[in-house]
Amino acid sequence: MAPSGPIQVRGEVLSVRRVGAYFHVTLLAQGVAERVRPGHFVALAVGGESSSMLLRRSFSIYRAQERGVYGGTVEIVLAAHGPGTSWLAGCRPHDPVDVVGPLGTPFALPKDPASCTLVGGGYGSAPLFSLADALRARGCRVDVVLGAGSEDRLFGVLDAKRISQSVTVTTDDGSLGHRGRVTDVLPAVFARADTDVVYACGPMAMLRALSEVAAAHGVAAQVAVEEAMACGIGVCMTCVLPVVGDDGVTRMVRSCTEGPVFRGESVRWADVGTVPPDCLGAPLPAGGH
Amino acid sequence: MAPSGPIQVRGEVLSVRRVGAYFHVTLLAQGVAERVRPGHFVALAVGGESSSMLLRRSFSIYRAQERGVYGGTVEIVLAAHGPGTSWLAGCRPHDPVDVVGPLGTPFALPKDPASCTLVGGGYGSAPLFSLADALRARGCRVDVVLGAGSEDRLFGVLDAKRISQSVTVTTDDGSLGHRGRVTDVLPAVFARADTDVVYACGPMAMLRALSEVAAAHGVAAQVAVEEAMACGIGVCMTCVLPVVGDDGVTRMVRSCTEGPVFRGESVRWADVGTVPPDCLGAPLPAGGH
Amino acid sequence: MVDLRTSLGSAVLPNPLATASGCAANGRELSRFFPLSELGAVVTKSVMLAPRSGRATPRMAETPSGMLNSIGLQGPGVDAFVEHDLPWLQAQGARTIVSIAGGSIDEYAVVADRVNGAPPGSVAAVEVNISCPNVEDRGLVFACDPMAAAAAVQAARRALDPAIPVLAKLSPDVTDIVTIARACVGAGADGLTMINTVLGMVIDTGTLRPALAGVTGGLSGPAIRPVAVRCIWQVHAALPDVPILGVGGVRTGLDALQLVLAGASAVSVGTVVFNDPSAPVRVLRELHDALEERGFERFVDAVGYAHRSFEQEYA
Amino acid sequence: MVDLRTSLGSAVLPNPLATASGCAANGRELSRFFPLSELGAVVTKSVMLAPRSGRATPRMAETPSGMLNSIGLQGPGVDAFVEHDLPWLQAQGARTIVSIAGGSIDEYAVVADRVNGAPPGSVAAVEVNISCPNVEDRGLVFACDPMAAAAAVQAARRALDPAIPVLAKLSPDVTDIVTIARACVGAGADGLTMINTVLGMVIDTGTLRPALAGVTGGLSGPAIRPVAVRCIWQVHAALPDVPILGVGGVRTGLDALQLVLAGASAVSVGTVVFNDPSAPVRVLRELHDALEERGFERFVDAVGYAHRSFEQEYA
Ligand SMILES: Cc1cc2nc3c(=O)[nH]c(=O)nc-3n(C[C@H](O)[C@H](O)[C@H](O)COP(=O)(O)OP(=O)(O)OC[C@H]3O[C@@H](n4cnc5c(N)ncnc54)[C@H](O)[C@@H]3O)c2cc1C
Ligand SMILES: Cc1cc2nc3c(=O)[nH]c(=O)nc-3n(C[C@H](O)[C@H](O)[C@H](O)COP(=O)(O)OP(=O)(O)OC[C@H]3O[C@@H](n4cnc5c(N)ncnc54)[C@H](O)[C@@H]3O)c2cc1C
Ligand SMILES: Cc1cc2nc3c(=O)[nH]c(=O)nc-3n(C[C@H](O)[C@H](O)[C@H](O)COP(=O)(O)O)c2cc1C
Ligand SMILES: Cc1cc2nc3c(=O)[nH]c(=O)nc-3n(C[C@H](O)[C@H](O)[C@H](O)COP(=O)(O)O)c2cc1C
Ligand code: FES
Ligand code: FES
Repeated sequence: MAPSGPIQVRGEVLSVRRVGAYFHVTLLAQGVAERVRPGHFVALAVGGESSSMLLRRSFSIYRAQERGVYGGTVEIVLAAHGPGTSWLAGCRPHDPVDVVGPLGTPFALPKDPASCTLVGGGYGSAPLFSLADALRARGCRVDVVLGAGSEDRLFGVLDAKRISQSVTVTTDDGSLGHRGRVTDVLPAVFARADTDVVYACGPMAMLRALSEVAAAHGVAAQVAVEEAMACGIGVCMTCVLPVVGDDGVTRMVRSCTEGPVFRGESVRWADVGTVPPDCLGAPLPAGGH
Repeated sequence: MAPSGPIQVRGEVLSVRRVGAYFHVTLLAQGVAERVRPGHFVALAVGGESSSMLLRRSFSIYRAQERGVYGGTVEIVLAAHGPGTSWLAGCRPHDPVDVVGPLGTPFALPKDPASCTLVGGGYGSAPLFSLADALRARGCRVDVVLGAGSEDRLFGVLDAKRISQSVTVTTDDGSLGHRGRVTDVLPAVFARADTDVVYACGPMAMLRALSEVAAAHGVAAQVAVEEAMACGIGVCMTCVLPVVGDDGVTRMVRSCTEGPVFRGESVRWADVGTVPPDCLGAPLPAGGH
Repeated sequence: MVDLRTSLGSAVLPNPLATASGCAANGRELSRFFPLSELGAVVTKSVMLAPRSGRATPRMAETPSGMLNSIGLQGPGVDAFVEHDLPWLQAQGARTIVSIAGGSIDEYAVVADRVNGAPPGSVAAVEVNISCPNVEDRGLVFACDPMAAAAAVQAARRALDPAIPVLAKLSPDVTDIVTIARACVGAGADGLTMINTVLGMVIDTGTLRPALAGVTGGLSGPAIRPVAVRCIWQVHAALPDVPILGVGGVRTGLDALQLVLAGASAVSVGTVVFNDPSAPVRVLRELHDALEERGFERFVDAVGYAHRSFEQEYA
Repeated sequence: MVDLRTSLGSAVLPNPLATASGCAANGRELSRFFPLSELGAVVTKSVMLAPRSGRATPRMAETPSGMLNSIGLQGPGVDAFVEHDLPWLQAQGARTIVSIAGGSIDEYAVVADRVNGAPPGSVAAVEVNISCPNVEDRGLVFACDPMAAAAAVQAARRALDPAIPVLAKLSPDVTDIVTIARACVGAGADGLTMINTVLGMVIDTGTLRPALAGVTGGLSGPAIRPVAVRCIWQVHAALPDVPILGVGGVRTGLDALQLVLAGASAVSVGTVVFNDPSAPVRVLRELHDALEERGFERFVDAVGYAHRSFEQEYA
């Protein structure tokens, strides 16, 4: 059996390549790759030794290779958005980067061959390629839908063509593919592919809308959420969202450990950012004791 | 007249070269070089944009060139000692470094040709080479004494030979030159060179001992001190030491602005690190009001 | 080899390194990075009587060399904790310092009583987190008033077997921490943990609103280390015989050494675990080496050492 | 172009950016980096009655995203200040906020009186630094007690022309800053400056002794920014009509904006000047642009704005 659970290693940047609006970063991280399953993420320390940024940044794993020329590597796709991601984007080959991973609960794979639709929003497509490989290895049909604000924020359109039955692209501004949202095209894809399961990664608003469409079409949904995380390893309780358990009880659940992948219908999307009053241990209404 | 006073510029590292135990760093810093006089220093921001190190690090200016191939450059010699200096030593060509300088009060030059002995302890020799040039341009005789713990901590022995009548070297461990301290050899040099003024830069203990030897031999002393500095520009009052003014009154004086160069006999060496009770504005003895 | 043994009241620990409450959950997640038995102690997340959902998100914001958090003491409740977590920790060979919290004096008493019912040997000490709002007194924080602080500590102390040391965890957000420390010791605390987070706030310049759903939050991390050192220094100077578990901004062995020299008999690593999950064992190693380089043969000789050299010089 | 004008009581300023007391000396050194007239105000180093040598060195220690200082109010005394510094500042076109300090209520009164004797128009406002030990009351810091704080503010207020606004500068090292703020306003303060440094300490792990000669010192810089935002937020919520000069850890325009959104009518840049001597003008530029991007036409509309959106949502 492959080793499992996260490890912490002093990794090294092998390359940083611009891809559209993103950066494709390859890291040497001995021992991590053999533990990775699709949907896992890594948490990277940022800013170097004298950094004022204490918290790690989390990234979906795009690709993990047990041994390339250099040993085990992990690849991520990042949007340079704030100071931590900008620092990573500015790294040069051989710069050290501390890596913790793989983290989180990966995508659940169907036991039997099934028709799977994979939906990525922006850099959210990153984890879908290794997922597609795993699904195809199980004899699943794979269709891909990629959406983004504009063409430069799509990642992996060509790659996706290689690994899937069909690729559908949407952009908010119409710069590539259908002008609009992924949820506009999903019903047609579901119908065409006779989808059993939809797998998705992307912004929360997309996951919410997608979960609703999936439920309406009787399609199971596996969604990888993105909540602000202080630790990434399950010890701080910052990354919670309200999730309904198999027992019907809503709990504030850690997205770094129980997630980032959840069943779409288990997340109480409308209540994300709140503690629903019927949540286990919710504060009593004012006036109560 | 040359422009004077400090400026702040976004500089750039041109090169970092190991020299014995030190690093010789050349910085592109437009507009600084033309303002530099021997004994000035620069204050460099360290750690990059997300640095947790807020305070600048100060370095004597080893060499300043108004235009090299790249424009105005400033060179320093640094010992990688803590996190800030280690960060600088690890810089690579083209890395940006914010430079403030030139700062401080430079060495006072004799009006008439005089016999000058220049004494450097460790990297404290750095500012002496441009000083020697300025003195020789005024027809002064220059003798050099360099001391350090060990040979690798001497800086510029060969350079010194080119610019001086004589070079005397001391090391604590005897790995080069006389085994011992610079003050062991100073009386002989003073006698041989008939020294009028001694110029010195190095550790406080050396400057103190040297000031005593100079006073005993009737030699004027100009010493560049090194006190911990938070701002380097004269606004914070952290870098003070007790100095006797021309009026005979002791004041806590800023070494970044009134210094780093002081007359050796004006510094109350034994009282550095204290506020002497006869200092202007010293706290009243307990029980007073 | 430095002898690293230390003690917090009657709790004897093989070494002075511990986790910090709320920064290590109840140990399971960190045990994937190092064996919990290697630490002097594991301090668990503050537990209350009933299960709690905690606050709404966002619960955190990064700040320069620190972070702000407002978790709201999410947890399973003391019964589930005693049933599931304590035995598991004991099986790992960890020494567990159980952090308890309450919204009323009564809740402190009841939670302590439930902890007291845990299997013998599974509780090395109890830490009383008094940085909680008192629902019976207009939400005033226990730790901010000597009487309220003492009452909470006393309630816990009385409910617990005298063999289990009680540590009162103090808040730095007070005008005079020594007064609070004295009140807690007077109420039966065998030791003190210092410091809890510093009350802070971040405003999100995108939404133009407070960054945390809870509006204010607790500032932690290296940014507050000088505050922790100062509090430990002040209290150790006033109460030199009261053992202190130091916490606040420890990132390296030298940081831990600062807290120890100020007067801490043991040191917790909190927020820095988020940066470096193996920090507690790394800091322990670094602290060991730093003590050895400085010629200390026993860890306990370094506790409060900065006071000694200070008194010698100035007395 | 955003209209940047603001006011602190009757002091009208062309823009909200100021230096912080003790982080800009009396202006001369910074004027080599930018014209002082470009700032809303220059806040001078706290001045006392007589010349003062300040404390022994070391006076500073670097800390994560901050520093500790213990200068001991070194300065020339108020007479030399009024004679040499104020006219020079006026000649530069600077608006000067004079920070005064005292070791007794009487000293506050006398220093304020001497400042009151300065040439008309040379003093835009007086900031009363009450983070000083009261030699007449066992060295207790004025800012830590509402009565003492009020007495110091009142002494200064009475000595000064009513046309000169008085700002009381508060310490965050108190259990309840709103109580102190109310006391100062009750004593005649026209506005409040928040915050002074946070009491901290660093131990030198080389010498095994306190790093500062003064043992404890004041923590400043970005590390404490969340504490400043919190204090401003709390006081502005309680006293929405009292203008606040915000200070604490401002490094960028967005940092300044946080303080403004929390309730500050003007913002001082302190420690960050040591990192970047031109920070005050840079932060002003960045703040202007940040306001513009967010659609504010007037700076004053952003003051306390985070309370507004907060009340709307939750009320
Ligand atoms: C499970 C997971 C997978 C992710 N995968 C990717 C990916 O493949 N590619 C990619 O570009 N980004 C990904 N992100 C988002 C990425 O972690 C954030 O963009 C990044 O942390 C922002 O850091 P910053 O310094 O640029 O921004 P800042 O705003 O300065 O960050 C400040 C703090 O907030 C946290 N934070 C801010 N935004 C986010 C966010 N969107 N999600 C989580 N934490 C946040 C940061 O971790 C940090 O602690 C993922 C996030 C999670 C939780
Ligand atoms: C006028 C002047 C000229 C100097 N010239 C040189 C030079 O030419 N080459 C060289 O290698 N070094 C020189 N130094 C010393 C150099 O500034 C310090 O070694 C450096 O600041 C230490 O930074 P750090 O991050 O390595 O150490 P840390 O110990 O981490 O520094 C922490 C803080 O203390 C201050 N500090 C620590 N040691 C010193 C010190 N010795 N002097 C001043 N501040 C200190 C730092 O500036 C910083 O604020 C000079 C110092 C001064 C004041
Ligand atoms: C996310 C988080 C949660 C915390 N939860 C608790 C808690 O439940 N009980 C408690 O006493 N302290 C809690 N603390 C405070 C820490 O135990 C510690 O006192 C504080 O963070 C300072 O230490 P540090 O700087 O090493 O983190 C928490 C801190 C953080 C960052
Ligand atoms: C070196 C130094 C000296 C200071 N001197 C004074 C002073 O004389 N009077 C005063 O009211 N505040 C003084 N302060 C406090 C600052 O004015 C400011 O309130 C505090 O540093 C927080 O702001 P900052 O984080 O921007 O520095 C001083 C701060 C520093 C760092
Ligand atoms: S990020 Fe810390 S528990 Fe999930
Ligand atoms: S270093 Fe700030 S005044 Fe000298």
